[in-house]
Order: sequence, then structure tokens, then C-alpha cells
Amino acid sequence: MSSLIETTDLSITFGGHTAVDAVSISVPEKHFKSIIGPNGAGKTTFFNLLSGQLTPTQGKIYYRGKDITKFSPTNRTRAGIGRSFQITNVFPNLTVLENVRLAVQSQAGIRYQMLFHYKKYRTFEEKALEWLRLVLLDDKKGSLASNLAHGEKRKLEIAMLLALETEVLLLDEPTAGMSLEEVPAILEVIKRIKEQGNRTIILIEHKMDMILDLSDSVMVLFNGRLLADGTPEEIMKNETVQSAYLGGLLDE
Amino acid sequence: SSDKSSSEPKDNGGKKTENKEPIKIGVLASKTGALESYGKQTLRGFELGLDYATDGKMEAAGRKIEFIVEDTETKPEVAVQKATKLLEEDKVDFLVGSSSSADTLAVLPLAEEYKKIMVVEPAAADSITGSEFNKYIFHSARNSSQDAVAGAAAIAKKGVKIATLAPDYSFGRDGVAAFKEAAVKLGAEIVKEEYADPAATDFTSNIQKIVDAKPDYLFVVWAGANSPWKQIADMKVQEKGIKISTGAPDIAALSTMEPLIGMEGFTVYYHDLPKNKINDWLVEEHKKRFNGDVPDLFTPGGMSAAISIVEALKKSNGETDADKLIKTMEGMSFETPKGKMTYRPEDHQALQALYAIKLEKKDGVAYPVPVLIRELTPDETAPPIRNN
Amino acid sequence: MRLIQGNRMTAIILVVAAFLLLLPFVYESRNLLILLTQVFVFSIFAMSYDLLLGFTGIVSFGHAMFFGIGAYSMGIFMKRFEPTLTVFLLAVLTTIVLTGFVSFLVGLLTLRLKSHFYAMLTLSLSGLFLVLAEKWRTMTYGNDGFTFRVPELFIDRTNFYLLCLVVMVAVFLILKRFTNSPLGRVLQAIRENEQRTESLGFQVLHYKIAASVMSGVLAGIAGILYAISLRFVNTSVFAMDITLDALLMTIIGGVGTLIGAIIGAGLIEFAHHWLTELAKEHWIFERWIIFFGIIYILVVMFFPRGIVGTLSTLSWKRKQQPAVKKEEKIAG
Amino acid sequence: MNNDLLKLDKVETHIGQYHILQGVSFEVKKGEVTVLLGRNGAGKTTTLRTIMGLKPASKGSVTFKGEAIQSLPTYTIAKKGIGYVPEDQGIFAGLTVEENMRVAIQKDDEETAKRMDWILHLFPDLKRFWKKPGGLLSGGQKQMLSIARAYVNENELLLIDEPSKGLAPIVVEKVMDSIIQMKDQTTIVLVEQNFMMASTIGDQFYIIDDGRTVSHGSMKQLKENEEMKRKYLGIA
Amino acid sequence: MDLIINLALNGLATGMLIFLLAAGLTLIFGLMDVLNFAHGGLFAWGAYSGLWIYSQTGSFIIGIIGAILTGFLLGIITEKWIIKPVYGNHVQQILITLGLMLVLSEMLKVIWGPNQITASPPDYLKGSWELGGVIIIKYRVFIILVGFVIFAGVQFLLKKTKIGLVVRAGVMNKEMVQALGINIQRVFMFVFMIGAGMAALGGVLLGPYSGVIHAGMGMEFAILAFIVVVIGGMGNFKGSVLAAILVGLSGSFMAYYVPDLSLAVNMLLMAIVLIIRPQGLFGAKG
Ligand SMILES: Nc1ncnc2c1ncn2[C@@H]1O[C@H](COP(=O)(O)OP(=O)(O)OP(=O)(O)O)[C@@H](O)[C@H]1O
Ligand SMILES: Nc1ncnc2c1ncn2[C@@H]1O[C@H](COP(=O)(O)OP(=O)(O)OP(=O)(O)O)[C@@H](O)[C@H]1O
Ligand SMILES: [Mg+2]
Ligand SMILES: [Mg+2]
Repeated sequence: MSSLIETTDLSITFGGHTAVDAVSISVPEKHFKSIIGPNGAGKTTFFNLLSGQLTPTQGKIYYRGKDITKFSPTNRTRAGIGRSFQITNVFPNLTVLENVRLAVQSQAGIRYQMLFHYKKYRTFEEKALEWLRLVLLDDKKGSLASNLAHGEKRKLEIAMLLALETEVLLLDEPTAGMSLEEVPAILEVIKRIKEQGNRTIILIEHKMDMILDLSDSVMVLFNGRLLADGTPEEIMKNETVQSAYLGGLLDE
Repeated sequence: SSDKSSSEPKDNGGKKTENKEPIKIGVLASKTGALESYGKQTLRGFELGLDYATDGKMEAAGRKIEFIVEDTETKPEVAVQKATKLLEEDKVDFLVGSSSSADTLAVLPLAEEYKKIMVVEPAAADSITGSEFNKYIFHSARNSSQDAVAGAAAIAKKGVKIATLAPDYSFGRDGVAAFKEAAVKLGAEIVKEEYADPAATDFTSNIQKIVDAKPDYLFVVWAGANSPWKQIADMKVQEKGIKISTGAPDIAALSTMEPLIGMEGFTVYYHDLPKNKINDWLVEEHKKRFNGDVPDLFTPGGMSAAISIVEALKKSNGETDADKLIKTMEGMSFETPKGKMTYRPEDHQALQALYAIKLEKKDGVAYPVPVLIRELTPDETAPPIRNN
Repeated sequence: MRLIQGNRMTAIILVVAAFLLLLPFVYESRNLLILLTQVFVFSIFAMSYDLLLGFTGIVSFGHAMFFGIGAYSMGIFMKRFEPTLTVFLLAVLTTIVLTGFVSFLVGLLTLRLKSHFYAMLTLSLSGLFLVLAEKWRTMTYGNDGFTFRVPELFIDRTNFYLLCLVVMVAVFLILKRFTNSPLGRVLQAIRENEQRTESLGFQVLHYKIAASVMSGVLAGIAGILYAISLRFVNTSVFAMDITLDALLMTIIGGVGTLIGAIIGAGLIEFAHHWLTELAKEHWIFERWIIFFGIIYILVVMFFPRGIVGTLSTLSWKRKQQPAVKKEEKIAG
Repeated sequence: MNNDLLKLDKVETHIGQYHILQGVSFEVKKGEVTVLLGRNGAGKTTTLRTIMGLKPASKGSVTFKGEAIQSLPTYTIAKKGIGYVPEDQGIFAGLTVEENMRVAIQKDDEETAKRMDWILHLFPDLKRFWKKPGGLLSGGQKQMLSIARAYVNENELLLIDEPSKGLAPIVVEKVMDSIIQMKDQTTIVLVEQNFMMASTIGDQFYIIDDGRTVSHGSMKQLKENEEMKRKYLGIA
Repeated sequence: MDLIINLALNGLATGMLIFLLAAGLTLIFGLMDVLNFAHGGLFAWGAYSGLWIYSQTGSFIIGIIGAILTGFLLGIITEKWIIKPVYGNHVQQILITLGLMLVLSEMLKVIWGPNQITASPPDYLKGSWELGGVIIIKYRVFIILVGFVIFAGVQFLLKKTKIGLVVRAGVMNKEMVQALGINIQRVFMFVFMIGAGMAALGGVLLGPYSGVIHAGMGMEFAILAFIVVVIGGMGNFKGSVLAAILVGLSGSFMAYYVPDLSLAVNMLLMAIVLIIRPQGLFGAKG
């Protein structure tokens, strides 16, 4: 099985506290992997290492067999690793549409064009609208992002990631704060992307039903260390996971 | 406040002389900005000068004289803008000004472009009659070299060791260079040249070095509010046998020189130094008009500028053609509150008297008073010619 | 909708530009001409500043550095060589190279320094240029500065007026296009959220440098025109005041609007002119600077987003069409 | 008056020119947990912010212990004994966990110390990162800190906006426990999307849609009424 | 050796003086994140009002107290009318405080005239002691002492009360602080008032130090104060005192050993510090 993303011995230490501790994983192409673990286990930090927001103190990251450990976030995105953020991270004083349009523009590789009016690229706007429709946010396209309700910002966040059309999608709790009513729609989107079968997705979530529903495999982080990696069923049976992460919730 | 900016000629008789147009003089001065007090001195002096030279009639050779004042704000770009306005819109025949050297330098080429006489007052940079000179420029104010020569004349003698302290910009550097030349000529030796940040609050290092050089005199070239006097006193420079010498400034700044009482130096003007009729008139009239104030450092300069213009007009019979005026004014002598001044033909610098003085405490005066040691004659203070 | 609005805006601008173009031929006041020339020069300078402040979100306290480089390059070339058009072009070229180089380096530093710290660094760099101009006396004649001759063509104030007008309009159009280009949109994204821009796949540093160089070169050109208009240059071109002027003009007009920079420059220059004129009418206005200060304060209170910024929000509010909200550039 | 601790009567709130709340009314009884439910953008957060005085009501009244508070400044409202856990956590990023807590503490007495012990027991992670800047905490840790900050004072009423968001299941359980533990002293208004949590600890529910309260009842009713669940919550 | 001591002592005194100028700004700019360009104005008003009161009453101490009170008063007015509407918006802060700066410094000329005014210390602080080759200027010793007192006082205020914390929190998230029951508006006003009072104190102490005060002194020294706050690390009170001393000492020694650079020393120092340690010499990382 050829792996798309591989980490070896990946570690990062913040002033004495090792947030990610020698994690070696390998994610095959077109795979759907979920990461679970207690708060502060290092999940987001692990994402930050994959996407280049942080540089590991140790270890390597390979993408398609190529060492990308030293790549900047920009270059990783361009190489095909896109991510969404746990804490909403959009352009507050631009419109919703413009937020997504920028992602579409980047995807199209129009980066340094300064001679034409941006409206010349009409298709960008249409595409951006499509993405917004997909996440049920098209009615808010003219609002400033800062004026959105929390759940709406989460949707925008997802739209921006999808618009990048990267090969790898790193999703950090995409549905946190999204309403019960709308989670299914977003799930539907993710599922559809999965079914299209040409993307590799890594998902951080605390919603177990979602993880069980979607994942090909689940890895568990614990105090920065990789505790377990296996099929959802295996993981659910793991006792440490049950006692230290899930608690008694599933009993009901 | 009494300095009206554009004073219409006083309605004197109203008798129309044959010559049609009034003569217009545009005066550029800092009415705001860093040099506003200088600007105001000049303006008062200029107005008094016109009055004096025309016997209050405000006309010369039968033509009325009007003057228009513009504020340069002590900014070169404003000076240029205002000067152009004066030349283009008011069609002035003369320019007078201005308070800062930079403002003045910026305006000099305009005088040439519009072929109008510009009488520079009180800006002192050497380059006005030096590298930036053009033939339309007449410098009624003394220049930095004259100051320096006067400063040297007051203290330099054979075998005297002198250290200098000056702010680290054109004014200070030029001043020291000129002083050095003059002092060396008189046989003195310059043992140390110190330049300090003009905005410095601490002069320890400079003073320390000067003390270490053990000079007989410390000659200070300084301008601006932030001055080293207090620290010179605090560091007991005089107690170490080093005499201080500098140019006495205007009255407001004199009051900061309390610590220097006893120092010998020079001055451009202090109202009770010159003994002549014009000065008597100036002091009296000034007091009368400006509720008891005496004329200050640059008041006689403004007056001299006005007098020189009126004199030139009288001689040219009211003709304002610049070439003709230049011929008239080159070498022209005129009486001023500081005695006779002469525009040197070569570079149009007005040769004038300066005063060797000593600062003394006087009863009833809140500031140290410059007391005359001797008058330095125009010949004695004549600076080198540098306009080619 | 927006396009129509945009067109109307352009139309108004064209009409005004045409009017200004004809002005010297119908109206004889040289004084006004000079004042307007000054406005044009500072408009260019303020627009170049707006590119940084309003579009990229970079606060610089040292913009005078580029202005000064332009002014001195022109001055020194004109002083040292014959004031011909060839030398003029050489000076322009030198300015572009120098300001481009310096702004490139300074732009690199945005990588390392954020907000206040970057602002203060630029302040110190322009301070160092000031000292250099002071100390390199063989070249600059110290702080007194020097006068110089300019090419025949520019001696005539009308010609020079027209030149400045044309340059200003050109800079406006260039910057308009620049900021509305895909690249320009990325600049605004950087202003809003640098880190996110990065993870969208844009190389933030490249954009910041592009903006910095563009802005630096244009400021240099403003400096050139300034020097020619005075035919004199001294160290004041590197002073903090010059940067503050750009800052004030941009903010008063409305940050991130370009046209605001022009309006701000016009407003400040004219207010300045009128207030000093008033000083002759009534003694109270001798301290006209107080009124100037009060104007700033009132602008913030009544036009919190600058004149253009606030007016455009108002007119948009009046239309009340929440569905097609115009994109707003916020100040700050 | 009656035993309603908090009462909103036809509250309307504008943000800029937008009419966000267009008539929110509900009553909260002392000692109960009231849950606000509704779609994204329905106006739940705005309702809480209006109670806190952060987005003052333009119409209608907010009554706390019989006193109208809708036009009081936020800090006065908070001083009356209303604690708030905002949706975005509101962590002071540059301050350490300890400092975040210190800013929050209103009274430096024994009670507070006791509560602090209880809190640190509840969220041992906070103790672990006591000297760490709040901005560097993980998402869930921030959420804990935000809750902790509200717990540390003696509040009669707590407004909690989506506490379970970003928390591991086991921590969600702890938070639920803590709410149940506090119930006798503290009344709670909760916005929650985690229906399991909402339905476990809620006594009453209100559903907000398009800035209006459109339905309410006891949690028990809702849990049992499949049709209502489908209609308002899209779940079966 | 004498030389080194002389330079160090005077550098220290200058540093302390700069610290007094910058102390108010560390609160207003460093802590409250207000780009207050009117700081120099407050400072100049302290100098003028304080020295005027001193000349009227003959008591330097009363003059100092008067200056501080003037600073408080101006601080309250400024905060209420000028700063309050523009918290958190740097662009507006720049414009409105520059406006205020112009008004403040021109008003000085209206009231006290455009000329510079001499200022000398009271007799008991005049003159200097000479010990061997070391000259100790009394007034400078006084400045150093006052500097330490102010430092200790403000340090106490920030460390022993919640005020510093609350202000920082308020800058990061004003709404949240209020939701925690704190009247942040009042805290801000109080801190601004203290900052303005310290600026005024700096002003009145500067007068006798340099011997003269003038209306332009505000702008001249405000930049220095900004430099100190930035290289000390924003909002880091201890940092700003160290930075001020560093500026004082380096000015003193550079002027002696590398006089050619003395004009550039402050700017150079700031540039180097910022390039090497972007967050300021004593600032926290990040
Ligand atoms: N930049 C940083 N500096 C210091 N410590 C950090 C930094 N980023 C994260 N940490 C610490 O590393 C640990 C892991 O954080 P991370 O955000 O990866 O957790 P997580 O698994 O995503 O948790 P959650 O589920 O709460 O989001 C936490 O203890 C956090 O405090
Ligand atoms: N500052 C604002 N300006 C304009 N509209 C706003 C502003 N804040 C909120 N809104 C709008 O008000 C509506 C209600 O927002 P609110 O945050 O109360 O929703 P919510 O019910 O909490 O949603 P969520 O579940 O997503 O958190 C949303 O449509 C939102 O877009
Ligand atoms: Mg996380
Ligand atoms: Mg909400």
C-alpha cells in the first residue's frame, strides 16, 4: 500500500512540554482517517505540523514519498494539503463570498496577476457561490464574515477548505458548534467527497457517531503519543480509550 | 497684537504723485513654527524701518510703498509657495526674508527667476552669499562667518588655546569652520572641536572632552531652545579656568544664560550698545508702539533691510528695474541702527558692525545683560568672499 | 450594480480631472496653481501610503524615507550635472532603483516584525536616512540643503502643474487597478488575516514586498516632483512631519479608498491655506494650528472612517439593500 | 413577584441596522436548567448577549429577580450575580491561565478558594497549565478555562453558550455533572447543540428561530415527542 | 576611571529622565495599546503649568504637585473626550491624538507666549559636588531618586493590584472583562489619568534639567519616549526602565567614544534591537 502522507517519529516540544511525541503514521491515498484523543492530546498540534504552521523539533513528514518537513504552509497548500481550523479563522472584514473567492483564486493559481480587474475572473465568483451553496451559506454571501453566527463561520471555514480542492483535507472539528439540524448536511458533503474517492481526509472530531460512520481507520493520541491506530471497531473496544476518553457516555 | 500682516499705506495726504503704481515689497517671515520669535522681531523692525526711512510718509521718490507679509511657517515648501504667490499674484518689486536659512535658500532661485531684488534678513547661512548666491540677492543680515569673525576677534590672540562646541548640523559646522579660520588667522590654536546632537539632553561627554583638552577658552556656537549652558555651569567648566565665549542671543534666550554671567563674547545687537540717532529713535519708537518692549536681536536687521530698500529707491528715482537697482545697491552704504552698513559689491553681503561684549548682571533686569567691550568695525568683521 | 457604481465613480473622476486639466488655461491664479501642484504631489505620496496602510494593513512611520530618497536623487543629479531632460530621466531611474531596493529590504522585515514594532523600525530607518543626509555634507550640504536648476520644460509652472496632474491621475489608475487585481485582493486578505492567507496557498511575504516596493517607488516619485516644485531640497524631506502628513491625509480621506488620499491631501492643503489666510483677518487665527488640530478631532468624531469611507457607508445605508452589500474596507 | 429568576418579555435587539431578535420571551425558574435550541444563526447567542447587556435590547424587557436590567451596563449586570460563558470562549490570550482566573475573581474569600479547588479538580488540565498563556491552550482547554472563569464566582444565574463544543466526551460528562452539582445554588440558561447533553440536564427548553421564541416546554416532552424533534431539530 | 564614572552617572541620570518621560507612555501605549501622539503635549503642559506654579508660589514641590494635578486633569478630559471613542482603533487614534497634540502645544503659546522660558531648580538642588575627578550634579541625583520612586510606585500598582492585569485583559477583550463584572471604562480612565500625570511629572522635572522649556518640547521628546517603550517591550514596565537607562548610557558613551554616530545613536539602537529581538529587548516572546 503506497502511503500518501507519512510521518516518522514526529515530535514537537514547547518549552519542555512535548505536545506531539514521536508519532509515526502512514496514511494511504484515498483513505479516511480520524484522530481522537482527550483535550490537549496534541491533535491540533499534529495538524499544525502536517500543514506547516509549526515546525517539528524532531521527525519527518513525507508527502508522496517526498520530504516536506521544511515546506512552508503556503507550499504545502500548493502541494495539495489543505486544512480547516478549529478556532474559526477567516477574513473578518471581507464578505463571505470574497472569503471563498480568494480560496478559489488560489486554487486556480492566479496569484500574482496585477494587470486585470479581479472581476474579470467571473468564473471564480460563480465557483465560490457553488461552494457556499454546498455548505448552505449562499444566503449569507454578502455579509461580512465577522457578522456571522458561530455555526455559520464554521460552514464558511469548510467552504474555504473545499474550494482549495486539495488532495488532502485536514478537518479540525468541522462541525463543532454546528446545529443539530445542519450537521447532517455537512456530513453529507464530507461523505460525498469521500465517495468521489479521489481525496484523502484526516478528521479530528469528538463526535463518536460521526467518526464511526465515516472513518476507514482511527488513531488515538494521548498526551502527544500515538496510543492506538486501527479500525473504528478496534478502537472502540480499546479500554484505555473508553475510560480516559469516552467516559460513560456510550452507555446510554 | 499689533502686527497687522498686510498694512495698507497710512492715508497720508493722498496726494497722487505722477508715478502711478505703488512699490510693493513682499516680506517672508516665520510667524509660526520654530523661529516665530525671530520672524516677529524682523517684522517689527521692517515696519519701523519703512516709517523711519520715509519719515512716516510711506513713499519713496514719489511712489507709495506697500508691503505684504507672508508666513513661511519655518517650512521651505511653504516659503516657496508664499514667495511665488507674492511674485506672481501680488507682483511685488522686492522680496524680504526670511527667518530660517532653509526657507531663504529655497526662495533664492525665485528671485533670480522673476528678476526681483531679494533682501535677505535675518537668515545667516554663508551659502546665501556663497555657493547659492545669485546677483539679485542682497544680504542685509550678517552671515555666520561674520559672527565667527566677531567671535574670534573677541577672544583670539596669539597663543590662546580654544575649544569649540557646536550643534551637529550645518549651522554649527559652518560656524565653527569660519570661526576656526578667523581665530587661526589671529594666532590662536583650536585644540578641540566638539559637536553635539542639537536635541541632546546630556552634554557630559562633550564637556568632558573639552575639559580634558585644557583650552583657555571654550567658544560655543549654539541656537535653539535646548542649550548646554546649564550643564557647562554644573560641570564647573569655568572653575577649571576655562573661559566661555559665545554669541549673545535674543532676550528670551539670554535669560537662559544666567550660568554664564561674566563670559566674554560678541553680539549682533543689543538695544543699548550702538550709540547713534537711528538707534535712539528705534528704541524709543519701539517702546512706544509695543508697550514698553525694547527692540530685540533681529529688530534692527528688519529695519536695516527696509532702510536699504528705501535708500536704493531714492537713488534710482523710484525705478524698480532690478538690473538698475543692483547697480545702485552694489557698494551702497546706508545708515542703520547699527551704524553704517555697506553692501559689498562682490557678494552683496552687508558689512556691518558687531559688538564684543561681556555678560553682566544688572539690577532690575531679569536676564544677563551684554555690556560693550568694544565695537567691532565692519572692516574687522568682513567675511571672506565665497560666491564663486 | 457595483460595476455601475464603479463606472459612475470613474466618470466623476474623469470630469474632475478634465476640469483640472483645463484650469490653468482659463484661470490665471498662479497661487492656486502652485497650491494644486502641491496637492497633486502629496496626493501621490498619500496614495502610496494608503497602499500600505489601507490595503495591506502595514503601518509605517518611516514613509518619508522614500520621499526623501526621491527628492535628494533629483536634487543631487540636477546640481551635479546639467539640468537637462536626460539627466532628469536618469534621476528618475536612480530613484526607482534606490527606492525599489530600499523598500524591498524594508519589506523583507515585515516578515519579522509586526504592527508597532515594524512601525517603529521604519521610524528609525528613516531617522537614519535623515542623519545620513545631515552628515554626508559633500553631497547634501547638510541640513540647510541646496538649490538647483531644473530642466527648461519644468520651469514653466503650468507645464509642471500638468505633469503633476498627469502623474497623479496615472498613479491613481495604476493603484486602482493594482488593488483591484487578483493580487490586490490578496493584499486585503493579508490585512485581514495573514496566517490564513498563507494557508490558502499565498506566499504572504511576496505580496507584502510587492506592496512595499510599489509604495516605496511611488513615494519616491512624489519626492521627485516635490523637489522639482521647490527646486530646493534639504533634510526636512526625511523628517517625521512628512510621514505624518501622508498618514493624516490618508486617514482624513478614508483609509483603503485611494480617492480618500487625494481628498485628504486636498483638504489639508486647502484648509492650511485658508487658515493661514484667515490669520491676516483676525488675530485669533494667528494660532491657526489650533483650528487645524480641532479639524482632526472633529473628523474623527463625525467621519470616523475618513471622509470618503464614512460617506460611502452612509450612502450605502441609505440604499438599504442588505442583499447586495458592497464590500467594505474598514479603517483599522 | 413570582419565582421567575429571569424573564425576557418580547425582547428585540438590533445590531447596526439588522433586526436580529424580533421577539424573544421566556422565563427561567430558579434552580432549573433552561436550554435554548435552534438552528445556526437563529439568535441564541444574541439572546444571551442581550441578557448580559453586551447587545442591549432595543425593545422589550429583561427582568432579573424582579428588576429590569435591560438598560444597565454589562458590568453591573455581571455584578448582580450573572456569569457568562461566551460562545467564543473570550480567553485573554496573552494572560496566563492563572491571570485569566484572577481577572475573573470578584471576591477573595474562602468560598472562592473552595470553588477554585473544586474547579481545578474538575479540570486538572488547567492546573497543569497554570502558568501558560491562555492563547496557547488547546481548543478544549480554552473551553474549560472559559467555564472555569464563570464558575469561580458565586453566581445566581449562569449563561452558558455551547459548553460541549470542542470537549472530549469524558469532559462533557464532567461538565454535565458539575452543572447538576451546582443546581441548588445556581440557575442555568444553556445554549447547546449536543442533544444528548441538553436532554440529560435540561429541565425546560425554548426553541428560537429567526430571532423569535417559537416553542417551549419541558425537556421530557421534547425527548419523547419525535415530531417536535424532527420539526425543530432535524433529528429523529 | 573618573571619566567612566562621570559618563555612567550622567548617562544614568539621563536614562532616568527619559524613563520619567516614558513611564506614562508605557501605561498608555504599552499597556492600554493607545497610540497617543498627544503624550508630548501632556508632558509639555506639565512642564509649563508646574514651572508656572513654582514661579508663583516659590515652592518647587508645590510646582511638581501642581504639574501632576494638571496632568491628571488633562488626562481625564483627554480620556473622556478624545480617547474613549477610539479605543482599539489605531488609525483613528493617530489622527485624533495628533489633533489634540496640535491644540495642546499651540495653547501653550497662547497662554505663556511663544518664547522659550527658563527653568532652574530650587536652590537646594542647584550646583554640583566634586569628588576627585567625579562631578555629581545635585539635580541629576534628584532625578535618579525620583525615577526610582516612580518606578517602585508603579511597579507596586501593577503587581500588587489587579489593575495591570485588568487593563491588559481589557485591551484583549473588552466585552469579556465587562461580563466579568469589571467597569473597564473606569479602569481605563484611571490608568490614563495616572499615565498623563506621570507625563506631566516628567515635563516639570525636565525643565530645570535642561534649563529651559519651550512649546515644541512635547514633540521632540515624545519620540524618545516611544522608542523606549518599544525597545523595552510593549507594556513591560521593568523593560522600559531598563531601556531608558540603556538609551541614556549609550547616548553618553557613544557621544564620547564614537561622536560621529551620536546623532544616530537612538535610531540605531532601536533598529538593532528590533531586528535582533523583534518583540523588544525585554518583551515576552511572540
Ligand atoms: N504554540 C504552543 N505553545 C505552547 N504550547 C502549545 C502550543 N500549541 C499547543 N500547545 C499545547 O500542546 C498541547 C496540545 O494541544 P492541541 O491543541 O494539539 O490539543 P488538541 O488535541 O487539539 O486538543 P483539543 O481537543 O482540546 O483541541 C496542549 O497542552 C497545548 O496547551
Ligand atoms: N454583528 C453582527 N452584524 C450583523 N449580523 C449579525 C451580527 N452578529 C450576528 N448577526 C446575525 O444575527 C443572527 C443571529 O446570530 P447568533 O449569533 O445569535 O446566532 P446563534 O443562534 O447563536 O447561531 P449559532 O448556533 O451559529 O451560534 C445571525 O444570522 C447572524 O448572522
Ligand atoms: Mg484541537
Ligand atoms: Mg451562537
